Amino acid sequence: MDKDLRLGVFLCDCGGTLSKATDFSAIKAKLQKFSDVTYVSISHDLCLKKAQKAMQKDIKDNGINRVVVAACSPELHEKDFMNVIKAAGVNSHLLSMANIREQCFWAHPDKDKATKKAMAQIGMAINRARFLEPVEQAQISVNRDVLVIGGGITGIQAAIELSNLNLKTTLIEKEATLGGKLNQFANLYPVQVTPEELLATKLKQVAERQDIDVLTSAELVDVSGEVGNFAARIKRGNEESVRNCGAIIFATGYNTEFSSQICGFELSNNIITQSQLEGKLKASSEVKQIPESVCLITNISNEHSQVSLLSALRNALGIKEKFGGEVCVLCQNLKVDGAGLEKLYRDCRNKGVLFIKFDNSPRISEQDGKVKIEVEDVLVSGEQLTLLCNLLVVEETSVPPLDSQTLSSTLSVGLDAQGFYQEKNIHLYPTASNREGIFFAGNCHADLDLMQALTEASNVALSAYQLLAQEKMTVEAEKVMIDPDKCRFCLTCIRACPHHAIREAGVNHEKMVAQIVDLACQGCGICAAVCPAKAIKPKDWSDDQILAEFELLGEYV
Amino acid sequence: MIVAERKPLEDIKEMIAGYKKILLVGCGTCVTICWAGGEKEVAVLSSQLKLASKKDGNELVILEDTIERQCEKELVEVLKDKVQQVDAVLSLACGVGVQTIAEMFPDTPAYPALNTTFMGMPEGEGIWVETCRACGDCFLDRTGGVCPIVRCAKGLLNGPCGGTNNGKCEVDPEKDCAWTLIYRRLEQQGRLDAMRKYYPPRNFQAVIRPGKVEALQA
Amino acid sequence: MANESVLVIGGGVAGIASALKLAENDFQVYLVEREPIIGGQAALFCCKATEKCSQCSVCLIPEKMLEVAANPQISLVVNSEVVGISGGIGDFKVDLLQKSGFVDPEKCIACGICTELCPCEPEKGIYLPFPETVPRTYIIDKNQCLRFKENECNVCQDNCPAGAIEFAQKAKELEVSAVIVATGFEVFDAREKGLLGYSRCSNVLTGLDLERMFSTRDSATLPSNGECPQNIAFIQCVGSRDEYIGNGYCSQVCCKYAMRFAKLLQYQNPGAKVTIFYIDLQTAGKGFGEFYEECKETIRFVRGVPVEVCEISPNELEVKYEDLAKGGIAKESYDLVVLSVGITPRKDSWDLARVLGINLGDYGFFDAQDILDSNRTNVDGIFLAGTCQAPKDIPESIAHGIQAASKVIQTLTARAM
Amino acid sequence: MKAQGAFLPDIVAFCCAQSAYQAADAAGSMGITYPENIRVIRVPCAGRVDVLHILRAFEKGADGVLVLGCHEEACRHLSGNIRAKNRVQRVNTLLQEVGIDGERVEMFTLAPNQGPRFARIVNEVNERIKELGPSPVKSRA
Repeated sequence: MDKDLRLGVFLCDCGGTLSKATDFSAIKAKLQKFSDVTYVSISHDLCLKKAQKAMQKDIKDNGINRVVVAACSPELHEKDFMNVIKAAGVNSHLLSMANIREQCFWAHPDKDKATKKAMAQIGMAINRARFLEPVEQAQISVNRDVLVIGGGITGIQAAIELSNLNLKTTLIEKEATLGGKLNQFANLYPVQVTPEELLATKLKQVAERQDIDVLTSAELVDVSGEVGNFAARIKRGNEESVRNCGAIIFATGYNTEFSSQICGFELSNNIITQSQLEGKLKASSEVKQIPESVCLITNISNEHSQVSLLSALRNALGIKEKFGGEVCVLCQNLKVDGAGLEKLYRDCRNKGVLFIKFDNSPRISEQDGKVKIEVEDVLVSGEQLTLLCNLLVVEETSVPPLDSQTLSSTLSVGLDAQGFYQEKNIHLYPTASNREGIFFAGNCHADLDLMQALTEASNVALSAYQLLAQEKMTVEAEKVMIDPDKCRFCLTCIRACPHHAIREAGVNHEKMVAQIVDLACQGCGICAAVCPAKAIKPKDWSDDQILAEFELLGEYV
Repeated sequence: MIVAERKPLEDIKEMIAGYKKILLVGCGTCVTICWAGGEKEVAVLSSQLKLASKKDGNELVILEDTIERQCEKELVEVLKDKVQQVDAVLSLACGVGVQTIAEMFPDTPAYPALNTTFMGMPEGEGIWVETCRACGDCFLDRTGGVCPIVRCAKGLLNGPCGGTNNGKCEVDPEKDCAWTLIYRRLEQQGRLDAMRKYYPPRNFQAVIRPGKVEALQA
Repeated sequence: MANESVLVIGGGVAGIASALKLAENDFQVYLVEREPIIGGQAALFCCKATEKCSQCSVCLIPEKMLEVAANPQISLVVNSEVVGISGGIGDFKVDLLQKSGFVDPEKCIACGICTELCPCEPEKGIYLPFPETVPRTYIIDKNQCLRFKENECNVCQDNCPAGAIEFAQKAKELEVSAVIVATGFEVFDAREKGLLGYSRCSNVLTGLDLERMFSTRDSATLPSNGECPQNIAFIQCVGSRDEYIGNGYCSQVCCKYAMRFAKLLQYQNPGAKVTIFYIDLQTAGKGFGEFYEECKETIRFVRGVPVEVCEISPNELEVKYEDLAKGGIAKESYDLVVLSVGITPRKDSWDLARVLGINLGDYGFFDAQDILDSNRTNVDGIFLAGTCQAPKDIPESIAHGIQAASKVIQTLTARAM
Repeated sequence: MKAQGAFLPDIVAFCCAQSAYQAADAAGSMGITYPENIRVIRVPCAGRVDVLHILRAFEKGADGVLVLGCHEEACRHLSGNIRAKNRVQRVNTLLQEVGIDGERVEMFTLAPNQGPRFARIVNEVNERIKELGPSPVKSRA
């Protein structure tokens, strides 16, 4: 605790309304009895500029070094008041607030009870204020280059958008050419542009940009460093090189796989996968015998994949257009909750594609060079249908790219149950990894259609830009502190930190201790609560502050 | 690392019954790391004892300290002043720590607040498993770095029993069969021959207790 | 480039996402909202968590609203509409009309004295519409306020300690470099599907009614008798995937919210039976497949959408549907029927389209030039964000809003070079 | 000064600033009332709440302690709410050892927009603690 505490308490009666429930001058009189409370004022509108100006003057005139504001919820104006006291020359973290509006006078209509509670709340805030500590800001230089891993459409788009934002990008692709799945797809319905056209346009843009550096046949080996200053080791053939970058975007896409085990039948000349079909559609002139009837089946191995249903719709329409003949799609549920998908489905219907829905997986067998499909059509009272077709196209499941396992362990980014990259939290941070500065875009972490993947490319580009827009990042230095003398280097905090914001560091090359990475730290305080040596102190939420708050427990109730 | 566990509060209360003022001493090494006796656990126990004494209506004064290592006399010496003020010392360290304190301050009773359980390594957050029994005759060269004395439920030295089940132990199906691990490791290293050699049962009684190590030079 | 300003029209979730991203990247943002407060439709929705978060993302909105309020780069222009625009990218001049009768958020301290003194009874003419409003300001309800009933009343204006209440209509002009349109959607009016009984049978509710019920009371009750519903039917695709009424698209939100509600109802009342009538279940999306699998354990899913709902007694509804399994028409009775209403374009989109000179596309949503660049309109410098372009759920609206901000920043950066 | 007769428990509620604290604000803004004898302590994440904080609250005379965090899988800091739940579980055991009813400490999850739920939780807990009576370690001054 600071010896020369000079507390200033600023009460706000919210336009005089709170004064109706209690006598603010009585509260003021009580507060003035505390020896370290230097100054108490009553305001009616502390949230407005004028009152804040007066507050600044009071702080300066009275040499106040800890500020207590008893007003509305800190969720509303805490940041405001932090700026106000900062402008008055007090570190912005030396502020403690008592929520006497939302959590007191507004919630408790009984005036006496509310007054007692308000007094207790102000007491708590004063107690806490005595233990406040300043947090200084620091500037950290960052490398403004971005590394994009994966040269599929998502990676390409991210690189182009980064370049639009004036960030230099290295785009690495493990194959010899860019394009990824675009090289395999026969069409991009519901998008009318062909994959070849789209790729050509994008590649032209990439080629024109000076600030996009493309490395094909290259793989990421390892990454060291932290957000703002990563060093990535990249292998090309037998050569290894290091690229420094401030952010990394994973857009490694997905692979597809047919699992005869799950589906219960094998592939043959007449039973092919969606990707095999795409090959045939792409080189339709080489197809010698045009199948008269084709069935496409989906939802047998994965009921919830949008990509697999979308391929069935795309290719059904593709077959109709290229070969004609009878085309039938079998599925459980039509997944049409995406841009243009309902329309694509209707186009299929209009072109004569038949749809059959099932609840129980159809039985598939081969008979006289044809494929026999026995299915209960749920739309016609579960009637047993037997279909014979020349060609059956079966769905494939999306599987993670081969290197995700190794990359995830070398970079310590998480994987989900299927082995795709795991976002930090799907709805809170949909494209962030569990490491600050590393992002995921596209199908390497979720089942997305082309439009969604492009949206993500755009979003991650902006995230990277926001991080690296300035050459120096401003951070709150040591807002969480680890006492190197107390740290036992037990690794508990390093393992527990949800943001990978604690690293190993040597103090004077002698003792290894844990150290907070200010750039990645989100100030949650989990580390402080798990530390068995009580070596960690979040300056805004220290044990002393928290314990001080219930020091007065019971006294005012 | 030495792994320990807190004793039940009931046992601890019984030990210190009747004392008016006690000192809780944590140890900054192994037991801090295994969450049993660091500064935090000292505070937790202290809080529990205070609550208990308030509840029972007796006045117990508690001093707290956590030192670098309790197994060194020189490092324990810093407690001198505090020990003189109290009726008893409650040590949150391994058995070695308790004994060092007892020896350094023979006038004041020292009590263990922990049960020293084993030597082991962390398996996950907050989970430690026994990996070494300090038998005094290390066998790991022959078993690919997996100790069958500890990690095999039956301590077998010459291959698995008949109860190995898909790599799991018949005694506890949650645990890996040590001999399956040994086989896999040796196979990986191309040293399966090591398994051909027979080792007679070991006579643990022959190990001289208490053990003593005298290193020839510093 | 810094200090360039951007106009965001619409303070719903997409507009907020755009505004925040632009402001965080040093742009000056004018966030124009026609209502007195921002947040849009989703701000009135409820949390659908059971023990576990069901990831409906509604809780992201209050938080983002507070961020908007705290961000000095964002100027909120509420109670206002865009009535004219001239110029082009880089220097648009936008005419705004601030509607009469409003509380100036810059001055209001949200003390509540106006509500207290307002002579209107029982419903006050000025109040805080719901907690956590941004801006934190009271609104004047024109249906109640005496001033709007040709009476002379100045009680609130005279007594406001901050002098925040104004009754004059004001015109305002802004100069901005780019515009993002994020005007959102309208919930489908279930009365258009008259046979389903909405507004006719008291225990037929829409998904939106359920949202309101849970957000104000944390539980659902039957309107007819205030009791806890025991047997509930959800009817999917009400106003979606329906060419007959002109909505030939999937609203993309209803399957998910219906299942979340179903789980929530059963969490609060484990005995409740829930049936979901559907055409196709939209279960794509990370983690949602697993959620559906959990739902299947306790919720009955029936393929086929009912055609008629009748009230056979005050607390009993009869649902008629085509029984696909057995053939023929089946009748079942329920005590609560929830219509999973979807997203429709705003009826006044046409007006804004005319003012801004942007195109309307299929079904009346604003038209993106290119399906692969769904933010760009036919007017250079005017971008789209969120459900005004096509149906989207909350996470997608946020992502689309951020994408629009990204496109604006990219476009303006390129111009600055 | 204590009111004569009726027992008003002292309840400390650690509220996550991302959810519960905002829910408490929402309850107030909606004019939903709840027992005033609750002391809300704002924490950055339920995961900040230490076993020791809860124990100390009982030492200082709390009759009950609430830890209020985000719903499972909605924690900004991923595991904060789960950790808090485990810690509450541990304190429960530690209190039982001392002979204090473990039910005096409880964890609930809620979202920032659940004002009514906040009030309901506080009401329920208040009633339960009232039934349990004053904490046995409370100094009876």
